[in-house]
Amino acid sequence: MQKIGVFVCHCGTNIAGTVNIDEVVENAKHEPGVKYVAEYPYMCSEAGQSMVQKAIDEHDLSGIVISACSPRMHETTFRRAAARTKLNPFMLEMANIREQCSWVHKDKEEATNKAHALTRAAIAKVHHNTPLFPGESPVTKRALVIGGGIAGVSCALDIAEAGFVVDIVESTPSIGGKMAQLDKTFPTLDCSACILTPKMVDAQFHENINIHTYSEIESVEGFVGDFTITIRKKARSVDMKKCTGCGACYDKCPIKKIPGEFDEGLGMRTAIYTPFAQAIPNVPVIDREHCLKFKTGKCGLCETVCAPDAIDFEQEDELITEKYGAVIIATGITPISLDKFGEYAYTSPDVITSLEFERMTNAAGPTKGELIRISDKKKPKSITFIQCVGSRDVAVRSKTYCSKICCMYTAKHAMLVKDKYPDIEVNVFYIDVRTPGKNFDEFYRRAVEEYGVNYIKGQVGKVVDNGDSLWIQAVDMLDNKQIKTKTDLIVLATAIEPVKSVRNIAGMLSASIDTNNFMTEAHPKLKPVESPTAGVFLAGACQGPKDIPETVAGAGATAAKVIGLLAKDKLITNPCIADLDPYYCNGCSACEKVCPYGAISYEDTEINDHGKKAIRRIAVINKALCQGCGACVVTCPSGAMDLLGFSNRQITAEVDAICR
Amino acid sequence: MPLNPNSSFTPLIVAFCCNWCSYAGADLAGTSRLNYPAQIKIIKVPCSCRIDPMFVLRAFQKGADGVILCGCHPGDCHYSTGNYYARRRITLFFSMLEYLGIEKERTHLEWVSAAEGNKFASTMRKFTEQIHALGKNERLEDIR
Amino acid sequence: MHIQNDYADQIRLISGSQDLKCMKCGRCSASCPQYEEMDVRPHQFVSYLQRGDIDALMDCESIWKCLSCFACVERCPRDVKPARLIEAARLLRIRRQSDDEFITPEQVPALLELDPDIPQQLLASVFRKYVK
Amino acid sequence: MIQKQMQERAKQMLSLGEVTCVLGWKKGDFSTNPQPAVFESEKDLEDLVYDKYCAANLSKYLVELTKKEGKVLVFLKPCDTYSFNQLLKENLIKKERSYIIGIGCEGNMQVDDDMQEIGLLEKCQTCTKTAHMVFDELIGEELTVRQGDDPFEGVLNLEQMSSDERYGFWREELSKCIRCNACRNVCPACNCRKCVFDNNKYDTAQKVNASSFEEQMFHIIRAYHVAGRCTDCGECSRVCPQLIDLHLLNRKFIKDINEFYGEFQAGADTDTPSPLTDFNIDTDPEPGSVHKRG
Amino acid sequence: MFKMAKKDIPNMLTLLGESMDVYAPVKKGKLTNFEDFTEGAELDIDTLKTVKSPKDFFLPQVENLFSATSQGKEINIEAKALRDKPFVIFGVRSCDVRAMEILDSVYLSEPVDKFYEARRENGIILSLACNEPGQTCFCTTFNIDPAHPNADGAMWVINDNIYIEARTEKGENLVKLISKFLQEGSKNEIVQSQTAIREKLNKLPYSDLSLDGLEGNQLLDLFDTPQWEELHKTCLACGICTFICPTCQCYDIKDYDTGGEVVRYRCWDSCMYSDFTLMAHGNIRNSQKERFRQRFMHKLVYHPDNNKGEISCVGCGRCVNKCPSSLNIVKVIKSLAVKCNV
Repeated sequence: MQKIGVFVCHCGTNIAGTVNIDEVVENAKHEPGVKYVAEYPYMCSEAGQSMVQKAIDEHDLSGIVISACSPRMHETTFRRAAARTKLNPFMLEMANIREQCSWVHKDKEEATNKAHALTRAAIAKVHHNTPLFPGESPVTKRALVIGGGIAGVSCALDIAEAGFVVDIVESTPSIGGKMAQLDKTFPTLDCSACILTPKMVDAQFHENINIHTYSEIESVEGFVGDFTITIRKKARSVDMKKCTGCGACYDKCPIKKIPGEFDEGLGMRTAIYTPFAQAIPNVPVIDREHCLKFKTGKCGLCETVCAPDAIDFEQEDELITEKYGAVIIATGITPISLDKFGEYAYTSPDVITSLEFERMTNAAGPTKGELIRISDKKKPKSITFIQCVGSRDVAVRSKTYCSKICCMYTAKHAMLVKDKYPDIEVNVFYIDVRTPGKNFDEFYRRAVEEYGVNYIKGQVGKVVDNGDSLWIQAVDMLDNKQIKTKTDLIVLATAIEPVKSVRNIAGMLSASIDTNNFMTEAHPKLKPVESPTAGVFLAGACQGPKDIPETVAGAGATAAKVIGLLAKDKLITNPCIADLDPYYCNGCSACEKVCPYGAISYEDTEINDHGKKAIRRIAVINKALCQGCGACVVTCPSGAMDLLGFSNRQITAEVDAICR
Repeated sequence: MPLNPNSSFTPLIVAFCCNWCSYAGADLAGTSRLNYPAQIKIIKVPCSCRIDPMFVLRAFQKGADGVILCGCHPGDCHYSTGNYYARRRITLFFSMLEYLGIEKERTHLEWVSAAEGNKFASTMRKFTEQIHALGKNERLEDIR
Repeated sequence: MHIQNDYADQIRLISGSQDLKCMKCGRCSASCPQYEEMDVRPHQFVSYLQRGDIDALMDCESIWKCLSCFACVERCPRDVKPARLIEAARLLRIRRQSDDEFITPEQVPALLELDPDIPQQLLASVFRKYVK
Repeated sequence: MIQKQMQERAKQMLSLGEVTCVLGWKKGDFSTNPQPAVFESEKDLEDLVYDKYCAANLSKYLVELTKKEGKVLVFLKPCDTYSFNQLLKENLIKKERSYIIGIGCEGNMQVDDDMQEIGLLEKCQTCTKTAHMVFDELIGEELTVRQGDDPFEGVLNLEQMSSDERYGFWREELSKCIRCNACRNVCPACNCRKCVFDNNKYDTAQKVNASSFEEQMFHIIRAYHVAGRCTDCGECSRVCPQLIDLHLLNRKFIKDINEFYGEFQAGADTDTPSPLTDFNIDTDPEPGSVHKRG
Repeated sequence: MFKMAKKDIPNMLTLLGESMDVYAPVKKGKLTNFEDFTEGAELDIDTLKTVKSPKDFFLPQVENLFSATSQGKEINIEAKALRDKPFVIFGVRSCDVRAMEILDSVYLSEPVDKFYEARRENGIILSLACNEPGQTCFCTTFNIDPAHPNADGAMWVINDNIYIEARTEKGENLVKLISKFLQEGSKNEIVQSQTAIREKLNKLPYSDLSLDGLEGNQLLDLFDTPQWEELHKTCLACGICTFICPTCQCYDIKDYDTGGEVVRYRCWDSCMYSDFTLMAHGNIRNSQKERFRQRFMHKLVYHPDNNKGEISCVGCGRCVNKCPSSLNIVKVIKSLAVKCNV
């Protein structure tokens, strides 16, 4: 039998104005199991709370009822108060005699009777309350970052600095991502490599960071705090431990005409290669598709020249399985394919994307930073930039969203051209110029005002490659004139989209993804770096178009959230979850089918049925996943499944008490 | 009160409200001081899918004259799918009660969001009138 | 601005053009081969519709100058369909004129004799424009 | 003759060790009451019978029998195979521990207090299940399809009554109940390890109907718990000693499910989700709209 | 010995109804059971066996024992009143009459069950000879003579008349109440009918059912016999047999909170149920085999052991007809008797 204390709050006159508190108190005294009843003007006040605490200790109460406002208001307050005593905080129930009584009823007698009934129901429920203990699930103090771009690397560094081990999985042979391909960054025009590569090196040498390049996620199991993830390290054909990164192998490689991915196909690479000079790790990869040794069995020049004997043609994919507490998706973006944009003559070597332009102006790029036309290697006399290529476009080939970064990088490109070659005529066709951000609009205005970049409000309708030059037809809407002119080089501000592989990764992590394949946030404003799946976090442009400052800032936020999770030794879970009596479970699987969280599985378990042991297939609840909705409880016909905190007995007791 | 002043009958009505929408809606009705009859007594459940038909029968057995169930609007469930299951269960169960000759007006399901304090109060007013018109529940009450 | 009147609604109905979707990028005018011949330019069509100034649109040269090549429809990133819009304006114009203003199919071969190289597309366009 | 074929095949399988026991019907003291039985030897099988009195649905016995090692040869009539599938779907039967021989059926007879045949059982009068949904082999000839009565006629008649008449009908019917639990225990869908009405963990345990309410509670909840899982095998009505038309409750749920959520036959397969563990966001009706229809 | 016209029975019962409750076999739909005989009820004395035996007039399926109410912290307990109004049960068959004697041996031996005793004292049983014994009857096995039923008064239906013979004081008092319907009859007039009944009995399928092998002290032999394994196998664990059995007597005691008070009641229980004799530690009979064995060991062995060899089965045959799995006590008797004879 419970020893129940009832505490009735006046809430000033909020309750006492309509409800006869004395009567509620008097009635409560006669309820079974009630040992102590008290009233107070403001139960939630410091004094009120200590009164509750004192009564619990003095009267050895086993359960308490607070008749006051809505539990949505102060249940947590009073649970905390109870927790400061020896009472389990879940031995508390609230009767809502304010929002659902005194505030909605005028007749004092009716309101008093109802307050009594609600208090009675809460007392009846407390009789069946049991102490609940928030579940604990272990936290593996290790994070996995998927994607080794600036988002992944800076997030990993932040987490590693906090003292947690971080693994980075990168699908290409080197970390660095899209930022490594860039020349300068807006709006400061500092060199991309100069700010990125130190971070990459930091990551490489950080004692808490392990980098798995040329690797992919193979499988994911588990849940927040306790993921088990298998990583496939693709065969590099080069022993990472032995290789010194001397570069002799790719110098000697006879296959030299493979369009290099890092240079966006503008420059060539060998079959054994590192994507770029500052690659981390500085260990080459053999592209088995093009390598002569793999294609014909002959060659092996690299093996011959490799002093440390690092070349290993027999190397196989390696699977690494590791436990993680948190996973960060930082897979980033890539420009869309322009195959279906025939009007821009992208097939012409002198029509290039902005990212290609970045490689072309980069001193380490295919042209050593020299701005030339690919077709005739001559310096262009005029360059035309076209914005919104594939962005803000409802056609299937395009993206409906604004790619956000193009206005700024186009201004940057235009400015850089003008800075280096003031004689080149630069035209930019735009729909709108969108440059909100610190020093962003000033940056764009500088391009116009200081560098004389010609911004034309209008679009290019078509581009024709005449061989020696490009002919364009466009419109200047402000002038209301059609422009038909020649230009030497066209740069397309191509829309960006999430990398294709993110769908698969999101699927494995059961993180949700929107129609554009961008990751969905748990809440767009309040949980902007968490996915709806607990333990899965987001960083960088996988969430939506982002520039570098935003990406790095966001990655820091993500890191903070991850650190917050990993800093815990145990995760505290909601204790009001499904609870199975294995003895009654007949293994019919109905509950499993209605669980929205996949928290129920079935296992063959040994049951002691009154001394008779039997192996039965019964439901097993994953306490970390269960959110306590109760769908399974009602689906279970035998009552084997129950819901802690809202058990069948508790609810029927409330019903009985109300109907008495 | 629009209730029949000549009748001494005071109905007893049990309302089951899901924690996330309807209970919050009821709270909002309170904060907005929207009157509804005191015969409505609310029991909080985490989700409309927690409402077992047994609870409804239990309430009738113990003398309730009406039972009203409230949950989040379809599509708004805090647990994503709870109210879809509830909708099927309750639809079939109410249909069965009607088939057994229990007055269909004694039971009702209403979707009330956390923002619909007004709807909560008006629904409760309407339902109470309905039960009042029906009179005492005799068909399902336990006579022991 | 989105004026509704009978003509404007008729144009929307006939063309399926969604004038509010236009973001004034100018891709239509940039793509138009007849741009120089037009008094009202493709990117302006939608403004007339939005203003509800359909009379002006029906009286403009452009409705006869449009080649119905549909380059603008093809290029438009917002699916506004300028050519369909102007075609609808033309239809309204034609419905308003009297019968003797129309050419008949019999007259067409005579027209064609003038230039055997006349493109088929023009022929199609002619019929689109001048036949009720 | 089919009975002979069944005996021969069962003996053969037993002797070859392909099965460890045979679940069929055994000759009773009266020709009209054969008994469901488990045969373990070829000699026992001499007593195996199969005739129009073998009404018992053998599927439910498999729940216990397939818990043990070995393999059970079971003879199933077409309607019984639906129950088998349903039990399979709920993981209560181990398929690999059973071998189903489908047998033809021409309808089973109802027997009076004096063990005399008095016409077809209700479940056979309205039979729609003429094909085996699952089997390993078939014995006997293809069935002649009976022109069954409309199974939903009874439900329809009730639906057309006034609320008061319906209430009166059910009061009369359900007050006959003596809570012997035969309907529940014979029901293949009632396969809970412990029925919620026997479960002392909750306040729901009822050994008897202590009030008129409890009869209703038991039967409403029982029908609700098997809704979407009931194959309409008709055993509940067959075994009721007080001749309550219990199938009228189950068929109401079946009819409603068909009307609200599309045609569904429990036990027709093992994959289709049960209507109560499934939903359709767009097409599921609201309880209010259903009322209006009625 | 009296006789009266059969057609006068309803009027006679109505007259009785003025001074006592009257229960008689009443037909409702396809069912005949003992019910309150009220105006308009369809009396059915042709149906041999009611579905339920009349035992629930003495041992109701549910019976409130006491109620407890609390006022403040005070608890008041009020015992439910004992039966004090007389009643008559009209048309009980020989087997069911014997069943009452078996129940008496349980409930009227020390400690006497007051509720049962009060009902028994107020109850008058008028029995009825079985003109047409049924196929499933085997009362003769227990030396019951359906041609000459016991009870407070016995009745025979012969053509359009009904013969009544008072056997006890209660019976004689009852006869006086209805004297206006009666005329003198002679015992000789029923002899022919009795002979006919006995001849029919000899031709019944179970007429030669023998209890040989069940006598004597062989409790352990029977308890351990492997037959149980075979016998119980298709038992569904329902309670049909128990609840329709005229001699099954077990009950459970439960409490019910009505809100205003807590009622303690007792209700029939069945040893076939998995929660029969459930105790805090669990159940002593964990398998259906053990529960099945309990029922028949009780009827055939334990009860006779404690009651001068009287087997607690009366051969009414209800279970033979109603068991969903066609299991019954006859099969058990046959199996066990054979086993022990060997």
